[in-house]
Amino acid sequence: MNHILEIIGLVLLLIGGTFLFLGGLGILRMPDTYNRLQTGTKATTLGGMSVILGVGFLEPDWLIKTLVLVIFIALSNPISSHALARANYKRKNYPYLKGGKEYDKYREVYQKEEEEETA
Amino acid sequence: MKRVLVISILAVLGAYLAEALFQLDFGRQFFQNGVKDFYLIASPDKLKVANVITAIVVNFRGFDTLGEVTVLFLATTAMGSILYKGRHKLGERAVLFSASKIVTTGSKLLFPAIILLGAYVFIHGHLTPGGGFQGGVIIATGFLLMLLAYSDYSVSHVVLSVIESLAGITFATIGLLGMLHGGTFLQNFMATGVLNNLLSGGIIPIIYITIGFKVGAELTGLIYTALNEKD
Amino acid sequence: MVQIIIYISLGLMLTGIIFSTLRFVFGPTAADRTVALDTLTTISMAALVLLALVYKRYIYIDIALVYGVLGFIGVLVIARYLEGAL
Amino acid sequence: MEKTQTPSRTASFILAWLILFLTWLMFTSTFATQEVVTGLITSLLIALFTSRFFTCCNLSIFSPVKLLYLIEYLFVFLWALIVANLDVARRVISPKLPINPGIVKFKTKLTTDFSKMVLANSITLTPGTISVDIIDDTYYIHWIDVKSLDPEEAKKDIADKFERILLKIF
Amino acid sequence: MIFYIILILLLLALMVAAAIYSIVQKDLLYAVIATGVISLVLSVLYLILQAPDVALTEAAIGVALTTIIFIITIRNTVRYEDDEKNRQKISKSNKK
Repeated sequence: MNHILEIIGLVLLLIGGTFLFLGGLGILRMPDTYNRLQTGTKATTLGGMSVILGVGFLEPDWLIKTLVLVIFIALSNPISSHALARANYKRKNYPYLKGGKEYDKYREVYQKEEEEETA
Repeated sequence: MKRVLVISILAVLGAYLAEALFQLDFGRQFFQNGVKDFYLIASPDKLKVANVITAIVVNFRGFDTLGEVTVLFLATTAMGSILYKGRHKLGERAVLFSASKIVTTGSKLLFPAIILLGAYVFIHGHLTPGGGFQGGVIIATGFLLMLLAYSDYSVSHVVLSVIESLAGITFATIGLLGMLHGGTFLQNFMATGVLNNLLSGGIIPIIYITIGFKVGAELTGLIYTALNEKD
Repeated sequence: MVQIIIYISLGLMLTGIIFSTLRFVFGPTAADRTVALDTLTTISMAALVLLALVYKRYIYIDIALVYGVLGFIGVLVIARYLEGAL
Repeated sequence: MEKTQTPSRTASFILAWLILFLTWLMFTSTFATQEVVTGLITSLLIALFTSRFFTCCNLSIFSPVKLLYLIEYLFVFLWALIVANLDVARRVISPKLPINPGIVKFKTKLTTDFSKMVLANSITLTPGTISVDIIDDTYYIHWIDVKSLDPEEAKKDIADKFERILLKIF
Repeated sequence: MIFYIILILLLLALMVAAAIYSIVQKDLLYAVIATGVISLVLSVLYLILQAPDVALTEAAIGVALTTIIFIITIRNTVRYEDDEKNRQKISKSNKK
């Protein structure tokens, strides 16, 4: 039984390390802030979760505490990335669009606000 | 040319100073059998504290900790008195607008958990790393989260100063009780319990709880005052 | 076996840290740099837990816990400043 | 609109105490008497002044049907997270960067703040999407590979599988 | 063992690089983010060197508290260190 837990833990460690690496590579390669947030958030969330759970499986006494960490990551990581994305749009850093302007539906909200301000 | 002159003069002075400092021995003869052995043996054996650093900070060197807390208190008071000009009315806040629904709802959920984490850190100060100061900082950061998320969240200065004063008075009283009991400030006068239990270490957990409350209240007040100050 | 896999995992994390530092240096806007800080926070949190395993100390996990919670607030502070709310 | 009513003060206080005490047990992860008693007292004190924030759900969240849905949600979410990461890996490694980003919008049927937050967080962690803003009940989603600009179809692709379960829980 | 020495050296190099960046940088907001990176890496280094108390203190103070204090300072003063607009602003306020 212990042996199986150990193997699961080691596999989780490897998967987690790979995804953390991919997160770093992703924010280096992507063309604009939103896409960097996409890769960064997802990859580091799953990577961090699986490394921490892997440590929990390797030392079964620690499992409960590692679960707390996993829950905290799953709650706080998307909130901070959402706050960053919204802040970035509010600073008028518009996303990189391949297909043209009609692909950005969020712009109309700000256009409305600007019209209200000028009027 | 001027710079070269200055640098060379500084280098000569520095060399003299360094030589003089190396010749001092800083009372090295007293440190032959320093106090480290005493601390390492006494804290688990006599005081039943698992975290030696805690025992040093709060018990053996507790008077210094009182000084540190006083320095923090003075700094907070000075900053508050400089920044607070008595002109902030309701509705004139420095955090201009609330964050989006996601951030506000998320901080509602996370804020109690962060306060609990701070309480956990300072209650377990004698068993795990951390202690009163760190726990207090975590609690203050929890309040910072609410202040960031809501533009109309406010903390009461009166309540904060009451908590702070009560915590400070408790700290000093426990120290004086130790003086009555054993002759030195913060001498342990309670049962020490069993090593690695929560209720162990005599007065150390109580002192850490008071430090936690005091630091938390002070830093919360500092952040609140600084956030609401605006030119 | 366990040692080797821990080494590989730590090495991958270190590469991730270096990549995000590069993004931190090159990133054209402040938001890009904050994204790098966010990524760094999560990676180092995982690294702290893994180091707790290396040293076999249960209490080291507390540090990762504090770190993860407060790092989130640190990112939020900068995001709120960028948004214009502070 | 029965679902939007806020729970009574007692209900939210009991919920706060219970959740905080469970968190304390997970922090200490022992059942020693001293720890449990200290945890009860500490979580009571904290619940006294934070219970007004626990407006997420009534006590009926503990009914077995809802718990079953919660577990189903957990599995759907985990599967989506894994798919999302494989997707990210494919995009990052492939040298041509196959992306076609854009921001789409759709309306949700959810009513409470808490369920909207959960849905937004789930969207952020699932394949190729990140929630940029939420105004009343309109979500604005940054999509790394836009398949459709139509709100209905976008919703079908992004949010339907979560919303179906969330509507039953909250 | 050699692995951990290499790890420590790399992290130290990273920390020193971030520190130099935060000093040289003219945009003070970037400097503040760099301070965040420094305290992050420093905390990991303290843990590798087995000083958990110091690591916890560094994590608690360096990550959020110093950031908010620096950000408040930037908000109340100027964001760019050496800027023409700032000079005008400063000289105006001096004339007052």
